Formats: sequence, C-alpha cells, structure tokens
Amino acid sequence: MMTRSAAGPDPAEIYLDHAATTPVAPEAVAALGRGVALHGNPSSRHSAGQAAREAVDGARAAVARLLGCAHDGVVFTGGGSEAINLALLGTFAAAEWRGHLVTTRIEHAAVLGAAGAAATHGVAVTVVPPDPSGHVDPERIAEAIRPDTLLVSVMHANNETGAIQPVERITEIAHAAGALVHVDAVQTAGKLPIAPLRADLVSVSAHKFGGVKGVGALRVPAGHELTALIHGGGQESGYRAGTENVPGILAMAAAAEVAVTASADPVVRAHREHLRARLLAGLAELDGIRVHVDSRVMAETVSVAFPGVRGDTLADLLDLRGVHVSTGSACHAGSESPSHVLTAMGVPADLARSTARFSFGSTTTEQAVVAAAEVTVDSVRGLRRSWGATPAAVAVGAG
Amino acid sequence: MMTRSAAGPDPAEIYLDHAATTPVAPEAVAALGRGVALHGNPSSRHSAGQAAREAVDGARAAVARLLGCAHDGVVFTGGGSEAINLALLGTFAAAEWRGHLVTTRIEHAAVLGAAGAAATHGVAVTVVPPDPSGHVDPERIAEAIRPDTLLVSVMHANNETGAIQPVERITEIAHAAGALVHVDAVQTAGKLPIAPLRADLVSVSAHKFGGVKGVGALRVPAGHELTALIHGGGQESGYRAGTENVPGILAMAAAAEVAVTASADPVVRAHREHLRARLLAGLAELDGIRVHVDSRVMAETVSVAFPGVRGDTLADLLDLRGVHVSTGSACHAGSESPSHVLTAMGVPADLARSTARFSFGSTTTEQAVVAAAEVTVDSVRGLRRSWGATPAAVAVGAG
Amino acid sequence: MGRFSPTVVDHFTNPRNSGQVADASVRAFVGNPVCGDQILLTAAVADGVVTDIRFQAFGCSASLAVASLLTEVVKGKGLDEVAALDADRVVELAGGLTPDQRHVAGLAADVAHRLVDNFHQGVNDDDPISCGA
Amino acid sequence: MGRFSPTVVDHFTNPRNSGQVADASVRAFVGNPVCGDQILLTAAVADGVVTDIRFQAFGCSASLAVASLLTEVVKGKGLDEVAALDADRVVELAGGLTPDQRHVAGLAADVAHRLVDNFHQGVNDDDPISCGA
Ligand SMILES: Cc1ncc(COP(=O)(O)O)c(C=O)c1O
Ligand SMILES: Cc1ncc(COP(=O)(O)O)c(C=O)c1O
Repeated sequence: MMTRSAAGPDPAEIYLDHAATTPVAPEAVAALGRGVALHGNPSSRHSAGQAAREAVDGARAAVARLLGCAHDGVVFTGGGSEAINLALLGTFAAAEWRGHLVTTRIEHAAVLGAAGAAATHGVAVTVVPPDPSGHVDPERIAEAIRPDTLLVSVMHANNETGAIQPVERITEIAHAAGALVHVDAVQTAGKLPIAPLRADLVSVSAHKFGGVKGVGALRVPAGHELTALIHGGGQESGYRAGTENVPGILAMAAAAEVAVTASADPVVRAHREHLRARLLAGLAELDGIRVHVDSRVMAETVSVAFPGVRGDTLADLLDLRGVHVSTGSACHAGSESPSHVLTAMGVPADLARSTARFSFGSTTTEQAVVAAAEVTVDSVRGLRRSWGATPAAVAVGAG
Repeated sequence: MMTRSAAGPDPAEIYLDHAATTPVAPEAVAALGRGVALHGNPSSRHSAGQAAREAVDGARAAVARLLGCAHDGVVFTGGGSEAINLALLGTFAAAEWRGHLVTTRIEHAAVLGAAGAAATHGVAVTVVPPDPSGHVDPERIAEAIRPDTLLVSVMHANNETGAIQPVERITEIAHAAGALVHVDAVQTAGKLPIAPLRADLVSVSAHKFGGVKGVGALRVPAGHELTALIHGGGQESGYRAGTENVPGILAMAAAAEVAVTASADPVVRAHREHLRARLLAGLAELDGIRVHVDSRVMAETVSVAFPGVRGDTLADLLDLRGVHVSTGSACHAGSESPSHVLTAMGVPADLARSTARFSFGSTTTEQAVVAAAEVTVDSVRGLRRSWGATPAAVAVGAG
Repeated sequence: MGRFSPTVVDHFTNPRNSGQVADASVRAFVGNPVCGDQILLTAAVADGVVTDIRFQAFGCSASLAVASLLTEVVKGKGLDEVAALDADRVVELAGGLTPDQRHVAGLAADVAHRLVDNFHQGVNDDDPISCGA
Repeated sequence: MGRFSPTVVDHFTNPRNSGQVADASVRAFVGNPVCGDQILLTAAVADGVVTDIRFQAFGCSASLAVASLLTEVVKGKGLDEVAALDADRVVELAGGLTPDQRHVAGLAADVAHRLVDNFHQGVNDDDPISCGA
C-alpha cells in the first residue's frame, strides 16, 4: 500500500503544490525526533515529564516569536482548521452566541465552516464578497460592521489565488468599531511577516511552513474570552485539553525559526519573486491564459486559467509527467463545482474549471519552475489539440 | 532548554508511568518516519497526495481492527480528549442539545469537561458515583437512565486505579433503554480487547499504546448523527476537518498492530500479571499500605496509598532516585485537591493524598519492578522517619 | 500513480487519432453541454467498415483516454461490431476503471453507438459548443 | 531534575537531624492542620544557644528539605540569631526556591521564630495531628 513512500520522493518529481502542504524541513525532522525521544507526559511531575514540559515551553517561545505575542498567548492545536474553529467558535461561545460575525466569501472552508456552525447557534453572519481582483475592499468590511459586530475574520492571503488581503486596514476599521479581528495566516506564516499583525487572533498551521501535519497554533491575546472546543485536563491554559503533541510542537517551532529567518532574507524574497516571473514567462508561450491575481499577491502562489483545458485534467497530465500542481485548494480536489474563491471574484465557471495553481516552497528551484512551465505548455497544447479548440485570447483580469 | 532530551532517556531510569504516556514503539517510530517522507496532502489529487491518502487508508484499516469497526467507522482526531469531546458534544450537538447524559464520577477530565460543556448547552447530566471498590455498579446506571437519555458514557478502565468497569453490562442496559453508549477506552486500547465492545462510540489515544502524542481516534457507527467540533475541508467524512496528521496516524496504526498482537498473547498477559504481583509483594514490606483496587483491575495499573507520606513527596523522592511514578492522573500533578476518583470511591482525603500510581507498559521488566519496589519501600520508610509517624495498619479496601 | 490503469495512462499521455477526419462519412457527438465530458468522433466508412476515425474530446482524464482508445478499437471494425460495444467492454479494454471513472465507459459506448446510428440515418452532429475557450 | 536546587535535593534525599531531641528544652510546631506542610522542631537550649535540634516534617518535598536544612543552620546558633532568620534568608540558604516552593521558606522562618518565642515564654506545642497515618 505504500510503495512510493518506502522509496521516498521521486527525484524526477517537481513538486509545485506547497500551498497544499510543503515537505518537512530537516530541522523540523530533527526536532520531531527529539520530541519522540521525550517519553514523558508534560503534565507529569517527574523529571521525564518535566523534560517534555520544558521542551514544549521552549517551542512555545519560538512560536510566540512567529506569532508576535507573549509565550502564554500561544495555544497549540491539532492543526490550522482547529485553530480557526477555536478562534471563531470559542469567541462566540464565550459570548453566549450573541453578536455578529463579518467574514468574506474567499475564506478557507475552515472559516466558512466555523461561521456556518456559529450561525446554527444563532450568530448573525455577514459574508463580504471580494473585488474582481481577488482582494477584499476594507470599505466593504466597514459597511458590513454593525454595532453588535463581535468579530471580523479575514485571511492574510488566499490559498487559491495568493491574493494578499488588506488585513491591517481591516483591523484598524474593526478596532475603531469595537470589533475583534481574527486573521487566518495559514498561507502566510513563515512567508510574510505575521508577528506585526495587529489582529487579536491569528491562526497558523505547521505543515504549511515545514512543520508536520496535524499541528497548529492560535495567538490569543491576554484577557480574551475564549471557550475551549476540547474540554478536559486544562492543558494550553484551559483552551485546548489533551496531552500535548510534543514531537509535532517541537517540529513546528523548529520550522518556524527556519522559515521566519529565511523569509526575512531579501535574497530569499527576491528568489521567490524570480521563480514567479520565470514561471509566468514560461507559461506566456500559451495563448489566452489568464493569471487570476497578479498584483498584491504572494510570490509563492500562481493561479492560472488555461482556456480550452480542464484544470483537473491538466493536473492529472502534469502529474503523470512528474509535475505536481493543484486545481485550487487541496480540499477541492474531488469536487465538480468550480472554486468558490474564483466564483466569488466573478470568474466564469468554465474559466474557473480550467484553472491550475502552482505554488512554491523553500525547496523550489528555478530549474524546476522552468521545467514545469515547459511541461505545462506542452501539456496544454496537447490537451487543446485533443479538443481541437483554438481559444480566443482572454483578457487578463483586474488582479 | 532540552538538556535531557538530547541525551535520551537515562539508562538508570525506571519508568513506571505508562498510564500517563508510554514510549513510542520502534515500529511506530519507523511508521512516523514513513509518514514524514510522504510529503503530499492526502486531499491532493496528484500522486504525492494519493500516496499520502493510501497510507492513511491503510492506517485506517489497522485502527479499524483495533476498534473493531468498519474502515469508515474510524475518525482520526488530535488526541484522546478530542475523540471524547467529539463523541459527547458531537452527539448532543446533532440532537440540538436535547436529551440526557449519564456518566460517572470516576471519568477522566475530558469526559467530565465535555459533560460540563454539554450542560451549559442545556443537556441534563447525571453523574453516577462508583462503589467503594472503584467500580461502577450497572444497577446505578440503570437507575440513572431516563426516557430521554440519549447517551451513557463510561470508561473501560480507570486511569488512576486501573479498575475495569462493567461496560458490556452497562451497554446492554443502555441499549435496552434505547440509549447510546460511549466508552472511553483510552487506558485499555492495546492492553485489553476493545474490538468486541458493543458500545456505539469508542475513544482511544495513540500515545497510551506506543503511538505519538496528539493523535486519537473515535469509533463512530454507520448512521450515527454526529456534528463535527472542527468544521472545514470535509476530511474524516466531515467529522473532523483539517489536513490529516499523516505521520501520527501511521504511527498510531503501527503501534496498534503491535499492541493488539502483544496483548492477545497469553505470555504477555501473564507477564503483566506477574509484574503486578512482584510489585505488590515488594511493597508488602511496608506497614499499612492500601491497594485502592485489586480485583477487576488492569494488571498494568497499581494504585497504592502509603499512609504517613504524601504521594507527591514520595513521587518526587522516587524521581530523584530514578523511579518515575505518578500521584494519580498526569493532569492532577500540580493540584492540591485529592483525586476526584479516590474521593468518589470514599477514600478519605489524607489517604487519597498519600497515593502513588505505578503503571506498566510493554517495555517494563521484572527487574525494574523489583528495583522500584525496593526503592519505594526505602523511600517510604525514610519519609515516615522524617515525620516520626508510626502508621496504624490500614485495612485494605473492598477493591 | 494508481488512480489510472496503464492503458488509460498510455492513451491519456499519448492520445492516438486526435483531430477530425477530412471528408468524414459521419460525425457523432455525445457529452454534457455544460463542460462535462464530451467526445466528438468523425469517421470514414466504406463497405460497412470504419476505415478511418478521429476523436476530439474535452473532459476528465479518463474520458480523453477512452476516446483515444475507442478510435484504435473501432478502426477497421464493421459497424455491427461497433454497435455491439458496450460499457463493460470499454472498461475491460481500458484495463479497468475506478468507480468515479466508470461513467466514461458509458460515454464511449454511447458515442460509438451514435456513430453507427448517425451513419445509418444519414445524419451528422454539430461540433460541440466550445468549452472554456 | 531542575525543579529543585541542589541544596534542596541534598536535604530532601538525605535529611539531617530527623526525629526528636530527648528531654528537649522546647518544642515548636507550625503547619496547616489539614495535612498541609507541617514542621515540628524539638531543641535543647543552653546559655541562649541551641545545642541540639531535631525536626519532624510532613508535607511537600521542599518543606522536608528546609526543615532538615533549618536544623543544620540553627544548631550552635544563639536564640537571637535564630529570631533574626527570615524567609528571604531561608530561600538563600536553600539555594533558591521556585515560586510554588517559596511558601516553605515562610514556614521554616515561622517555626524558627516560634521555637524562640516558645522558649522565652516557657511554653511547648503539642505533637501535630497524625496525618495520613
Ligand atoms: C481514561 C483517559 N481518558 C482520556 C485521556 C485523554 O487522552 P489525551 O491526553 O491523549 O487527550 C486520558 C489520558 O490523558 C485517560 O487516561
Ligand atoms: C488559508 C487556509 N486556512 C486554513 C487551512 C487549514 O489548515 P489545516 O488543513 O492544516 O487544518 C488551510 C489549508 O488547508 C489554508 O490554506
């Protein structure tokens, strides 16, 4: 059942799906091993337990640096989705499900799902559409805020398009109106600085920046009223019960340190921009392609429509040729309906369905990107040939 | 900050706190490594993603064998506490917080915490006390069940005392009354057979049987109405959103296979019983000790009161002498109040406070147990000498 | 990659006979107009035998593969043989299809039957609506 | 193990002067009657100097350690010096105490002062209530 895994990643593979998940950083693998060797329970008073406790405390300090908060403002969770659900549902539960939530149509399913759950508890929810550019206009948020708005939840950058949202401006507006702000920084943590964010609550997921899957963290400000999703032994200041995922937490901290250092390095930033430019230059060989968002965008995420081919079919063909890309978010992989993000931006359904996302990580090389562009150009031409379509040039959107 | 961990476990250490957490099994370490090498997201359609998906599916099959259910009856969670909270809160949320919950005073904090949270949503909760023996009398459960009882939650074996609860009889009674049953099998998974349990919902936690911390699973029967705690991408059949903890899940499956095989082996079972007998024989050198539960009990868990010493002080002294035991549950480590389990059994507060728990795992040797008993006898004598107390013989409880 | 049979992979990555037959005797199209799977066949028929055939296809990976496969299978066959092709046979020829790919076997059988029917009735399908172009 | 200073570990694992001084000049007890930390000192005093002293203690690890430490510190000292001992000095002598251990420094200073007061007032405390025995 695990033939590929035993052999490790195929050396010929070009992995350009880092927005879905990125390989575990070597430093994180080492930290994971240290965590596995810590055989005590951090809640045990004996020295085996205390050694685990101290390791978690050290990791908490590192993640606090990533999040830009005090050590005791870090709540470790079982992933990014859990952090997001804790932020939204925990805040509204503590408010006895009173008040109003403002969020946007381009949020990740975890935010939209939690918002839906909050609504079933009686919370009023307003979902603001983005501009056709893929960005949420702060004015739309300002209009949506009501006197009873308790929380505004906006993502830092979109996972499908890479569009960077004006979260600082939105935070100012929300704070001025007396509302709290949650930022889903799952896509940006370790890529853009998130420590300076003035949002109250900030969610991150370790596996997106070199940690392991199934570990996340939420920044919770002192004095914030938050009800746990998981009740029990009082771990994580009572916000998240359960024996701590010591190896995963240590790996997350190690990955955070590496990613924060790297992403602060202008050489690394320039390299990512260069990768984007190279990919787009390569794809420009094709007629009629459309880059969904190409300004105020993360260098790492390139979402492109290839009229005349279906995105899932293109992704399959690229896969068979050793290039791993996605059709949008990973969760969407099986679904027939076009991306809710592109749809919200006003992208027509057929163009949305012809979309593939290329995303870079710390291990992505220029060579790989150039090769991927070549294979993509060839594959799109092949698929268009099978279809016999000569796509009309499609205007590139306002992004 | 991690001086001990770098050196690995002290070879002179005698670790007898396996009920708090047990070292990761070598097979699980290997599986964890395979999981880390699977760099795709199981939700991605490309082959890197599909390799991760297949690995998770294979692990699901192994955990389904542990739990005794169909593959799609396994919901992976971020730990035992999460599985328990999902079982209780998910069931009552799906019933729109109507109905009645029956549980017991000796449950783990995760069950009691979730029950408390359910109560704040309007669920009626009855908490049944145990007999002085540490066992819940099925008749007490029968008396507590009402026409509107939706769920009965009872643990398979208690984490502090090892008392095995009559969960099969309780399940019969509950089912006859039309109520569902949740069994917290966190302490017994991989030690006692849990696949045959006729309970509807069964919770387990990987790190208690050789997996890693921060991974759990819930057995959910087909057709059971359950609302997720964590909403989002639809993973785990919609019961638990978030990118799957691939390494942790693989490690859990590997540990489950090893533990299920071992615990089905009569030689292993006899060895555990022998360890218990040797420990108790060694401790019998001391006057006035009391074994809290000594029949219908897990061989692996030995809870003993040492009148004339404080349990936490004894645990500290043993720790300094290389023997790791606990005062009860790990979560209790810091607290001043006596164990809620022993209190519920009617154990006087001072006797409860003088309690230490010794618990065995797959790596525990007879030699270690004999040595631990000797060090304990010596330490208790020393502490009693400091106190100058000559404890009156204390009758051993009805356990 | 496991999701596709070797035959499907082969035809998907290396499609045979794509395009249209010039001066085709018959054209057949089946498919979901709102950009679901779509196959257009054009064929030359002589003495009841398919002497040349080409496909155009838009849709999921498996639909492209079976379209290509179909042209290889049908070429040189009598129309009665083509009419006898059914979905199960297409699954078999494709080296197996997973449950979520199975619908393309029906699509392939449908377009093959339609080719035969159109030929007998002397009708032709239009080109499909251009999708995503 | 990090939680305890080396001095605390030393006195905890190797208590000095436990028990009671036979024919003690003075007995002093402080502690929480419901099985909190408790220290009983018995001492022989001659010419205003503590010539012999023993402790009995029940409680947390640090309380046992400071009780033992106290006997070593006090033995041979004048009663005025003993009266001058305060909690900060005990923390110092113990090589540091963590926040959750700090209360035992107060306990040690209290029982030392009580020993001096009892001696001056010619009173003696009873034996503590037996705890957990
Ligand atoms: C009986 C019992 N239930 C639940 C739990 C909670 O498991 P976890 O800490 O892995 O969330 C534990 C252990 O901590 C336990 O012993
Ligand atoms: C923007 C965004 N938010 C939340 C998540 C959820 O994170 P996880 O799958 O680790 O729970 C993801 C990725 O899946 C994401 O891209």
